[in-house]
Amino acid sequence: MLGSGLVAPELDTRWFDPARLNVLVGILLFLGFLLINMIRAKAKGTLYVRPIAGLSALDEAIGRATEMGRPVLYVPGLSDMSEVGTFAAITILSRLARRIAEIGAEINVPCYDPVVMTIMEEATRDAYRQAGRPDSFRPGCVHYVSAQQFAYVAAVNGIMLRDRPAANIYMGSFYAESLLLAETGNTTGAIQIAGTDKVTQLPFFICACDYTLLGEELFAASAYLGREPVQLATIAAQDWAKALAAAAVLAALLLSALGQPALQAWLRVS
Amino acid sequence: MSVFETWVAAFLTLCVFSFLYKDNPFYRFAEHLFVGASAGYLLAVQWQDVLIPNVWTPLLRDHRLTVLIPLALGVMMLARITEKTASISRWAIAFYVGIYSGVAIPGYIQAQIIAQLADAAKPFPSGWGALSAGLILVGFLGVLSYFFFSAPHKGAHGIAARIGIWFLMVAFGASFGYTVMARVSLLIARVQFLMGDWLHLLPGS
Amino acid sequence: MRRGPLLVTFLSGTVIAALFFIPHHKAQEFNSTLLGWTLVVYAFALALGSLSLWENHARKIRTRSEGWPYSLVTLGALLIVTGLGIWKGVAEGTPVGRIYNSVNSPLGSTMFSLLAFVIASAAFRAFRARSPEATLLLLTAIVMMIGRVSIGELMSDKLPGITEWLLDVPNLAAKRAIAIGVGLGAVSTALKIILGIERSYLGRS
Amino acid sequence: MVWARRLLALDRRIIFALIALGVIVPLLLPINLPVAVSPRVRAAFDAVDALPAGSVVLLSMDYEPDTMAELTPMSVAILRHCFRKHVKVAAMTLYPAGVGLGEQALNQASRDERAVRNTDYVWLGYKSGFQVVILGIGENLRAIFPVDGYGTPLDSIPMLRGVNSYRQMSLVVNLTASSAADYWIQFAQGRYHAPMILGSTAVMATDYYPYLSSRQILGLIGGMKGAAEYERLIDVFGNGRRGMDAQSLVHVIVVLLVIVGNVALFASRGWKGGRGVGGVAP
Repeated sequence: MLGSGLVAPELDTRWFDPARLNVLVGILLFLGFLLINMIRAKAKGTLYVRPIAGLSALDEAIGRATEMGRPVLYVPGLSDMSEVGTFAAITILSRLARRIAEIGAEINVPCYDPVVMTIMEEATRDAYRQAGRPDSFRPGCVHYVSAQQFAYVAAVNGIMLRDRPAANIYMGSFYAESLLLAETGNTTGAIQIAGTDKVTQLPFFICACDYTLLGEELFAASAYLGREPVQLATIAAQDWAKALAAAAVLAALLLSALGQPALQAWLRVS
Repeated sequence: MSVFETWVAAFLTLCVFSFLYKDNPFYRFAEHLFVGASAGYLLAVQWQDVLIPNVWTPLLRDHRLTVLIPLALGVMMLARITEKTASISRWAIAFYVGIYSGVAIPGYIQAQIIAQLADAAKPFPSGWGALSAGLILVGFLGVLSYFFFSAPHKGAHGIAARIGIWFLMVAFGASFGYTVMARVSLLIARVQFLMGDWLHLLPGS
Repeated sequence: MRRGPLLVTFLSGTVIAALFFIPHHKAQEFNSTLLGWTLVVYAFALALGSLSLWENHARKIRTRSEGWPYSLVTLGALLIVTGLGIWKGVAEGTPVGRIYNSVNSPLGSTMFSLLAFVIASAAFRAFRARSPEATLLLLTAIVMMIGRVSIGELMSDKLPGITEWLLDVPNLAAKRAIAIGVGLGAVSTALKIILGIERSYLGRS
Repeated sequence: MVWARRLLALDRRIIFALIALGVIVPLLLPINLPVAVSPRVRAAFDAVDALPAGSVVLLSMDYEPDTMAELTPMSVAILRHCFRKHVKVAAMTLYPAGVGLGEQALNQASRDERAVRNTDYVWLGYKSGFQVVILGIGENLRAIFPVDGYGTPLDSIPMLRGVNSYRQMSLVVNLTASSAADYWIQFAQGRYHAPMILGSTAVMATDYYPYLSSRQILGLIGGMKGAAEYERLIDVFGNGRRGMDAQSLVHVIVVLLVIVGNVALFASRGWKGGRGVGGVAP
């Protein structure tokens, strides 16, 4: 967690850090899983992925917004580009925006991070283009609010109370603001769907939203919505890795019980 | 804080609290003020803490030409101002996205996967501790199987996932209950500000 | 047109991921240089963002849409704070420092403290024993809430121990599994981006 | 069951009003509920209590206004304890917005215990850069803080005569809501072996239990509750205990609300029906 690089007494001249070998092996293993599953998926044409509660609700939410003639509010939270959850939020937005453009609903995306704003704007604009309705794209629908946490909350709460969106969709990285946003949204009667990889905020979304994508489901959802075999292959690769992780823990425990702590020692983080 | 500043802060505090009753012009004013003031503050901070020391000074005083690279990337970002040149910004975005994806890969594997596995693989303590450690292992495997997407929640996998859901529920209930205290502390601080610093109603204020 | 940016993402991503494994001081220097460049790109993006904020509120004023006078507040605050901050700095004691202490800081902490209220209303509405799982969630939350405060200690001296056990055992088990799942999801997403499988960030879904 | 339906749809504002009362009333009229002391806070108290009169403690108050409710009562309690024991305190902060808070805690504690600035305590003020400052104090305090927070050169402050690094300090106390704690533990304790106690927000506290068992920190004070426990140990009734009354009351209100909600639910349609919580299937 802490870099002690600044205070190193002498300059490091090594070209590889052996203590980080386990990380390298982890990456290579995962890359291998990914390639194998991509080949599998190409050969089969598809891969089974169990239904994820909340994803089907996205369509329902957009449909309702169109019927009611009210906008869909897409809240990426405090997502910035150093959080991978943000990439999932971008992908989900681009798929969602395309559906919204197709059925002629309106979308509003208030952003906390200016870089995320530029990327989300480009993704949304392109989604409208692909849906064949570039003229329906409303400039300013993806907009920057403030990169100060609670100023962002104040503004998004205001949007919810005054524009009365039919659906509030929260995707990405959320911190303490999660419950404030979701509770305000709850009072307006909007359908609320959330997804975050921030474990600490999950209980609050679960309590205040209609559907919540838990942790990893956020990433799975972004792949799932694509429905392309290559995307589904990544979900399968993650499953393989989870199975391996469980097996590694069990094996390490068993081995150290038998007096062989080597595997456990190898897992140690430097 | 001076008396004037205390009164300003107290007024704005009350504006925000008025939101609890319902949306009203005071809250709306505070909200708009907050957005403008914070966006302006952050912009000024970027100017003072990034653009001056990381671009301006090294370029003009130290003549370090490598600074031109990030400067060029930054200017490409600004190309989004008009739609005609907007596509130029893709180069800057591509660089930015690449850097953070690249940082994430080893970072997540180390901090979130291997560190957790290392902790999970620690030998069981003796006595009652072993029971808790066993329960942690069962819960860990259960929740992991809940997140298994390639197979439906049926049979043995279904049972494991069910156990996983129970653990998830307990964990969520515990974090929720645990957080209440921290949130109430925040409110206590604001009430102490209003009743103490502003109105001097509290003992010792 | 998008092939070039994709290559930039691939190169910057793989280079910075590789640097994680190279402790050589030159490599680490380069690592921080690359990260430093992203800071500059961010600063320009923030300027772009502030323009977006300006444009949005200016549009409201131009079209006299509902509540447009509030937009004047936002624009005024944005202009004043940005101007003063660039001119006089943002440190403690400067005009912007004082504005921060009497406007941004109380507004932020009061917004934050609203959580004490909404956490109560969320608990009232959501903690209903509609299913065995929901019952488990609400019981854990109740034990947790009571066990952390003095009144719980008065009721039973075992309660604080139970709350710590809930945090250290079932909560840890669930969080550990979620962390590993999230880590894997993050790594695969980042890999998809570097390998060019996922390109929605360049506007190509 | 009209009453039950009505209760289930209770206006949020009634809940808000109850919470507001739950905080305001105990602050004005303290109930003074007893506080049980945890071994972690007891250990922190013992570490300070064991210091001989005249020894010097470094107190770094690394927090900003958003977490002052939890950490200021801790600062005041520890300062008062030190002053009573005639232990001298060198106080500082690593946060620019912590300057006012640090001074406020010092003023309150010194007024309560009649401690004198520059004799019983010194306010070093703020310096930026966690790593640089914490490591710097290990080598040469005067290089990091040539003057105190009011511009007085350290050499002309009687209390600091002969004190220039952790070696001359008996204890380091860090009160923080951030990763500053990691730096203090890693550098002040790890590198310079300064004995250390830590005070943190309640949310952070559990992350630091491992450091207690490894004895890298001698004691741990977590959140407002920890501050209240410390106040009880030094037998004062400060903002920590006052806050804990409010905490207890609000927690009880929330639990009662949940119970009432469930009784109403049962009365209106029995325990059956409805779907699970959030997107998780029942």
